[in-house]
Amino acid sequence: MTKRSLQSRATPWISAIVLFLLWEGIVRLFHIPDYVLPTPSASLEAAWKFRSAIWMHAAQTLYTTLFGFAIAVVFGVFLGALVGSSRAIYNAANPLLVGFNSVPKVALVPVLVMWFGIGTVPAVITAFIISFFPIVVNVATGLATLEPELRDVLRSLGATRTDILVKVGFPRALPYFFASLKVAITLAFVGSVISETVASNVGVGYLMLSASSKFNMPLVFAGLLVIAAMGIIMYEFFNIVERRSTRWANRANPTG
Amino acid sequence: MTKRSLQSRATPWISAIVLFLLWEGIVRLFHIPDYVLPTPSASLEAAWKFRSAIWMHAAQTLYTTLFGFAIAVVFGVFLGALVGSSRAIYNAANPLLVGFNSVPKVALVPVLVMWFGIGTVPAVITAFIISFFPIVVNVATGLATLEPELRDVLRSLGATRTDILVKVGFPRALPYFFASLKVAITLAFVGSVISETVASNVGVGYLMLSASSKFNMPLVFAGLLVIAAMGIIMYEFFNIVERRSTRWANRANPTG
Amino acid sequence: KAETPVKFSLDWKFEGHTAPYILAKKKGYFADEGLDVTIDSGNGSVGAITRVASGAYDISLADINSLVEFNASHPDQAMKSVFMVYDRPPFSLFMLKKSGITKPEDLKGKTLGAPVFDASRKLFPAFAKATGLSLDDVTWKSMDPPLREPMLVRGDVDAISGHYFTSVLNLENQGVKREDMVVFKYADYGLDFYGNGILASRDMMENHGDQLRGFLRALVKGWRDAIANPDEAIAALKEVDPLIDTDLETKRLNMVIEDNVITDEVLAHGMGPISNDRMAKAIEQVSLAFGLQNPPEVADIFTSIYMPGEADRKIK
Amino acid sequence: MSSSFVELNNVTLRYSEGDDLALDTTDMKIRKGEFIAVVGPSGCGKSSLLKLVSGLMPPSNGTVIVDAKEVAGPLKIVGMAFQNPTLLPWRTTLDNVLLPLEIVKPHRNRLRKHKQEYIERARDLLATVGLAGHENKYPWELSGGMQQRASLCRALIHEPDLLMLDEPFGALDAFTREELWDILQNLWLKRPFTVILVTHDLREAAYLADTVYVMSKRPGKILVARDNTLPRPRDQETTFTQPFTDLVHELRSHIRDVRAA
Amino acid sequence: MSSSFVELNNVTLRYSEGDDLALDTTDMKIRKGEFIAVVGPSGCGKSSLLKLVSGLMPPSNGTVIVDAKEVAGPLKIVGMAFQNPTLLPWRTTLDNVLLPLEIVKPHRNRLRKHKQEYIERARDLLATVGLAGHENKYPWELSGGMQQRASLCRALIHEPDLLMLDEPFGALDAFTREELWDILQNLWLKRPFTVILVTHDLREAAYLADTVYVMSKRPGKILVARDNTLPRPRDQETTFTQPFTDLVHELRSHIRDVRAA
Ligand SMILES: Nc1ncnc2c1ncn2[C@@H]1O[C@H](COP(=O)(O)OP(=O)(O)OP(=O)(O)O)[C@@H](O)[C@H]1O
Ligand SMILES: Nc1ncnc2c1ncn2[C@@H]1O[C@H](COP(=O)(O)OP(=O)(O)OP(=O)(O)O)[C@@H](O)[C@H]1O
Ligand SMILES: [Mg+2]
Ligand SMILES: [Mg+2]
Repeated sequence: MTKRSLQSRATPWISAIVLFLLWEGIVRLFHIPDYVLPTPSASLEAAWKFRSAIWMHAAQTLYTTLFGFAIAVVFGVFLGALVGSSRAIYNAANPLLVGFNSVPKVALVPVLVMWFGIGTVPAVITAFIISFFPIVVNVATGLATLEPELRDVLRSLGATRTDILVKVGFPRALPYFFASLKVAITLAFVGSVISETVASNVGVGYLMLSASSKFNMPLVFAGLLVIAAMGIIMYEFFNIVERRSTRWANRANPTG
Repeated sequence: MTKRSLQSRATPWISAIVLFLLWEGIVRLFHIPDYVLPTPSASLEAAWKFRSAIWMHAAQTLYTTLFGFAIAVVFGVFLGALVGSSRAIYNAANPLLVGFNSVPKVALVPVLVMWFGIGTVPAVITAFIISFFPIVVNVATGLATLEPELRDVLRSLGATRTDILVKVGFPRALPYFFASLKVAITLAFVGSVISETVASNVGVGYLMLSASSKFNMPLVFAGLLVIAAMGIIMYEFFNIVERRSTRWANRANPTG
Repeated sequence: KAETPVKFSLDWKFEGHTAPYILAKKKGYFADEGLDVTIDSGNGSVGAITRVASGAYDISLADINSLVEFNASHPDQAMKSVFMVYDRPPFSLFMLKKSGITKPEDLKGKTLGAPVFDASRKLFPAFAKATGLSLDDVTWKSMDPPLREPMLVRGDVDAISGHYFTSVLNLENQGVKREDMVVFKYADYGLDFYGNGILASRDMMENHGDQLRGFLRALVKGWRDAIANPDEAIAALKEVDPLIDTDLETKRLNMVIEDNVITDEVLAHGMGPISNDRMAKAIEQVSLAFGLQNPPEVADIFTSIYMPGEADRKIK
Repeated sequence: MSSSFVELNNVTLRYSEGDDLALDTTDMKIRKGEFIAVVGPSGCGKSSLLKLVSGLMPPSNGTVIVDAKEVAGPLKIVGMAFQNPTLLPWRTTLDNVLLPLEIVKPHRNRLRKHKQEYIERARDLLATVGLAGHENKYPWELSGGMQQRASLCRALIHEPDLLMLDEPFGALDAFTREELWDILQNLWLKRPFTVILVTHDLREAAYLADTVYVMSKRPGKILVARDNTLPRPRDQETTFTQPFTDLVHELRSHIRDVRAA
Repeated sequence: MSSSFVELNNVTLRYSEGDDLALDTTDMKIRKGEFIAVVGPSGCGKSSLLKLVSGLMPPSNGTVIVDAKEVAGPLKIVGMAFQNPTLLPWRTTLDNVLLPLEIVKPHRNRLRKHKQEYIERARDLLATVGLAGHENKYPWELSGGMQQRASLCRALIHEPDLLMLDEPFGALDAFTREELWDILQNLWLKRPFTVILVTHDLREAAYLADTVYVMSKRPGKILVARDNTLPRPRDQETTFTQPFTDLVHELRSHIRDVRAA
C-alpha cells in the first residue's frame, strides 16, 4: 500500500526528469542555439536568477487565471446544464458556442483592452472565455447521456428537473466534469498568459514577451516552465478532490 | 416528425440571427467605433468585398487545421487509450501533459518555424499540439470509468486488453470522444490561426493580422466570422456522425 | 492639490527608448504639473492609436505615419498628434554583408522578412519608389518580430525590415558584428518621414489643454534628464521592469537619442514641433505607400496648440 | 364502493411509430388500498404497465387516472422498485434508501432538522430486510439479492400511497422471499396503501394480492382479473390450504393457456 | 474417475483488506461434463464463487484449478451468464449474442468468412429462447426477461467447455423457465460440457443438476454436496415423481437450517 503510493507519487517526477534529460541531451547533441531552444538547465538557471521577478509575475498570473477559471466553472456548469437538459437549447446554443470557440481569443483581447484598459481585467476575462467551453461540452454530454434508468428513479418520485440534475445528473457526470476541469485549467492559463502578452505590465505573459524582446530565451522558457508547474499544481489539486468524490466511478480501475 | 426536424434545423440559424441583431444593436446604440468592435453588417460587407482573398486564405486555414486535427485525433486516441488503461502511465504522463498544455502554444511557434520554415508545417503542428489534449483526457476518462460489469463480460471470454478496448472501451467512451472532438476542432482552428499570425503569408490568421495593421477591423471580424463558420461546419459534420453512432447513449434524451 | 489622473500608453514594452517617460514619472515631473500619470506598456502603434481613439487611454506614443492611415480610414474620428518625439524615423532595412547586397537595387529578386504590421515594411513602397525599385522586385515573408533576425542570420530571408534600434541590437545579439551588417535607413534615401509622436484623446485636447501642455513639458524634462544621464533613466526603467538587461537597454536608449531624437532641427528649436513642408511631403509619400485615396492635410494630423514654449522644449 | 384509485381506460402503448403494440386496450380499476398482482409471460408489458401508471411514460391511446386526476407526468405519491435495482453507484446503501426523503414532500423539508430520526428509520428498514451492517457499503459491494432488497427499502421509506413493485423478490432465495412477503403484508395491514405487484411467482401473487390480473403475451392485454378472498393475515399455514393451492393452480393454467394462445 | 475438471482447494475470498470474508474455506471438485448447481441464501457468495472459477478475481487464499492448470487470470473456455444481463447497449441483440464469436478462438478467425453461417446460428439460438423477431432490437428495447434470455444465448453461442450461469432464469415466468430447462438439458446431453448453475429455485437445481451444493450464509462455505441420480433425460413427468419431490424437500430443509444457523 505505502510502497505503491510512494511509487505512484514518484512516477511523475521520474518522467519529468527523464523528459528534461532527453531535452537537454537533444539540444546539446544537435548544438541547437539557445535562441531556438534553450536547454532546461539554462532555463532553470534563468528561473533561479530572476526568481524574485518571476515570483511576482507568477503570482499575478495565478491570480488572474484562478479568477477567470472560477467564473468559467460556474458559468460552464450552468450553461452545460442548460444545454444538456434540452434538445432545443442544444440546437440553438451549440453551433454558436463552437463558432465562438473556434476564434482565437487573442483577437478579442484588444477589444477588451478598449473597455477595461490593460491589466488584470482583460486577463481574467480571457482566461474565462477561453476555458468555459470544455466544461459546457462535458457537462452537457454527461447530462444528455445519463442512463434513463437512473433518471427514472428520480422521476418516479416526482422530482423536479433541478432535483434530477442535482441528485443524478451531476454526480453521474462528475468524472467527466473533472476531466473537463483538467482541460479548462490548462486553457485558463493559456488565456491569461496570452492576454498578458498583449495587454499587461505584469504576469508571466508579459515576462516572457519582455524576455524574448531582450533575447533572453532561457528566461522565456523559464516562464513556460513556471506556467507548466502552476498548471501541474492545480491539476494535482483537482486530482485529489476528484479521487475523493468519484471513487465509485473508478471502482474497478486496473491498478497494475 | 418533419416539423420538429425542420424546427431543430432552424434553431441555430435563428439564434445566430438573434445574436447578430443584438450585436448590431449594441454597437449602434452605444456608438462603439468600428476599430473597437465593428458591426456584423460591416463585417459581412467586408467579407463580401474581399471574398476572393478570404476564400483563398480560408481554404489554406481549413486545410492546415484539418490536417493537424487528424493527427491529433489519431495521437489523442492512442495516448488516451494508453493513459486510461493503466494507472502507472496515468501517473507518469498526466502531469506532463497538463504542464505542456498550460503553456501557450504561441510560444512554441517560433521554435517550430526555426525548424520547419514559415508556412504550412508549423501551422499543422500547432493545430495538432493544441488540440490533442482534450481527446486524451476524455478517452482516458472514458476508459478509466468503464463499468467493471461491462469489462467483465469481455474478460470472462478471455479477451485481450486490445479486445476489451475495441469492443467495450471505445464504444462506451464514444459520446465523450465526440464531446472532446467538439472541443478539439475549435482548438485546432485556434492553433492554426495563431500559427499563421506568427509566421505565414497565407491563411485567415495572416489575413486578420494584415487587416488589423491597416485599421480594417471589419475585415478582421470577417476573418473571425469565417473561422467561426468553418468551425460550425466541422461541428455539424461530427454531429451527424455522432448521432448515427451514439444513438444508444441518447436513448432517452428529452426531446422537449 | 488634486492630481488629474492621466492614462498613458507606450507604443511597445518597457525598453530603453521608453525610459525617459518612466524617468519623468519617477522624478515627479508629471506630479509637478498636477498629473497622476499611469504608464502602461503597449503592443504596437496600431494598438496605441486605437487605445486613444476609443478613449481607453488619454495619451499615447505612436507612429505618426500609422496615424495618417488611421485618419484616412476613419475620417470622422480623425485624431491629431500634439508633439513629435522622433524627428528622424528609425525605419530601416537590414542585410548581412555576406549576402552581397550593398545598394537598394541589389534587393531585386530577394526575399524580405517582417511582420505585416511593421512600419518599415508598410512604408517599403515609398522606399522602393525613392530608390527606383518596383514592388514586384521583392517577395515578403511574414513573421513575428522576434523571428526576423534569426531568420536573416540563418539565411531564410535575404533582408529584413525593422526599427533601427531594435534590429541592430537583435542582430548583435545573434552574434552579427556591426561591421557585418548592411543597413538602409529610409531617412538616408530622401524619405523625410517623421517617427513616433504623442497623441491625445479628443477629451484631453478639448477639456484639459493645460494638463496636456503640462504633460508635454514634463515629458521633455524626462528626455532632457535621460539624455544627460542615460544610466539614471535605465535605472528607473529597471525599477518598473526588473528583468531588463541594463547594458542592452542603455545601448538602445543611446541609439534612439543619437539617431532619432537629437537632430540639428531639434537642437535648434527644441523637441516637439514639426515642419509643415516636411510633413506635407511625408504625408504624400505615406499616402502613396499605403494607397490612400484622399491624403489628409498636415493640419488634420498635427496641432501645435499644446506645444510647450521653446525654453521648455530644450533638451540640452 | 366503486370509486377507484387507479383507473386505466382503453390504454394502448406503442414504443415507437411503426413498432408493434407493447400494450393492447388495457382496462383496470384498482381501489384505494387494494393490493393487486400482475402476472403474465415474459415480455408481455408488465413493466410498461407500471411505467404508465406512475406517469413515467404517456400512453399512446386511452387515459390513465390516478387519484381522480388524469396522469400527465410522473406522480409524486409513488414508491417504485424497478425490475433492476438501479441503485445510484455513488451513494452508500443507506444514502440510496434516504434518497426519496430528499425529494418527496413533506420529508424533504423536514430532513435537515430530523436527519437522525430519518436515518434511524432507514436503518430499521434495512435491518428488517436483513441488511443490517451493510448500510455503509456501496451498491456494487452488495450481492444481487442484497441490491434488490435495498431497492425495496427505497420504495418503502417515504410511505407512498401507491407502491409499485416490479418483481421485487426475483433474486432472492425462497426463505428470504417468504419472510419479505410477511414483512410487506404487515406493513400493508398496518397502513393500507395501494400496491401493484408484478411477479412471476404465482404463489407470491396468491399469497399477497386481493386481485390477480393475468396478462396475455405480447401485445399485453388483461385476460383475467381473479379476486383472491383468502382471509388476512395470510401466513405459512395459508399456503398449505386447499383454496390457496387451487388458486395457484388456476393461475397456472391461465398462464399456460395464455402462452399456448 | 476422480480426475476433476474444476477444483477448489481451501479457497477463501475477502473483497478488501479489513473486510469480512465473503467466501470461507471452500472445497469443490467438479468432473468434466458434470452439471452442478449451487444454492444458498442471498449474499452467501455464489456469484463470487463463479467469478473465482472463471478467473475474474483471484482468491485471497487457496487455489482454483481448471483443466489441470491453476487459474491465474480470466479463462478462455468459459461461457458466462451474469446475474444482471449486462448486454452492451450499443449493440443490437443479435450483435450482443455474436460478441463471444468475435473474441474466442477459433471462431474469431473464422467469423469474417463464415459470417452468414454464424448469424444463422445466433438467430436459431435466439429463436429457441423465444426471441425470434427481436434480433435487431437494442437491449434497452427488451423487457427484463428478454434481456436475460439474450444473455443466456451469449453464454452459449460459442459452445464453451465450461458454462457458468448465475440465476439465468430468475426473471422468467414459470413456463418459459421450464421450457428453457429442457432446452439447456438437451444441449448438454448432446455435447456434454461442464455447467455451474447458481439458482434460488430448488426445483430448478433438482431438475438440472448432477450434484447440488448447498452453501451456508455469509461467509459462504459449502455445507452439503448432494448427488442427484435421477435418470436422464428428465422431463415434466420427473417433477411429479417422489424422488424429485423428496430431493427438493431435502434441499429446502438444508437451506432452512443454513439460514437458521
Ligand atoms: N424502451 C423500449 N423501446 C422499445 N420497446 C420496448 C421498450 N421497453 C420495452 N419494450 C417492448 O415492450 C414489450 C413489453 O416490455 P415490458 O418490459 O413491459 O415486459 P415485461 O412484461 O415487464 O417482461 P418481463 O417479465 O420480461 O420483464 C416487450 O416486447 C419489449 O420488447
Ligand atoms: N465488489 C464487492 N466489494 C465488496 N464486497 C462485495 C463485492 N461483491 C460482493 N461482495 C460481498 O460478498 C458477499 C457475497 O456476494 P455474492 O454476490 O457472491 O453473493 P450471492 O451469493 O451471489 O448473493 P445473491 O444471491 O444475492 O446474488 C456479499 O456479502 C457482498 O456484500
Ligand atoms: Mg419487466
Ligand atoms: Mg449473486
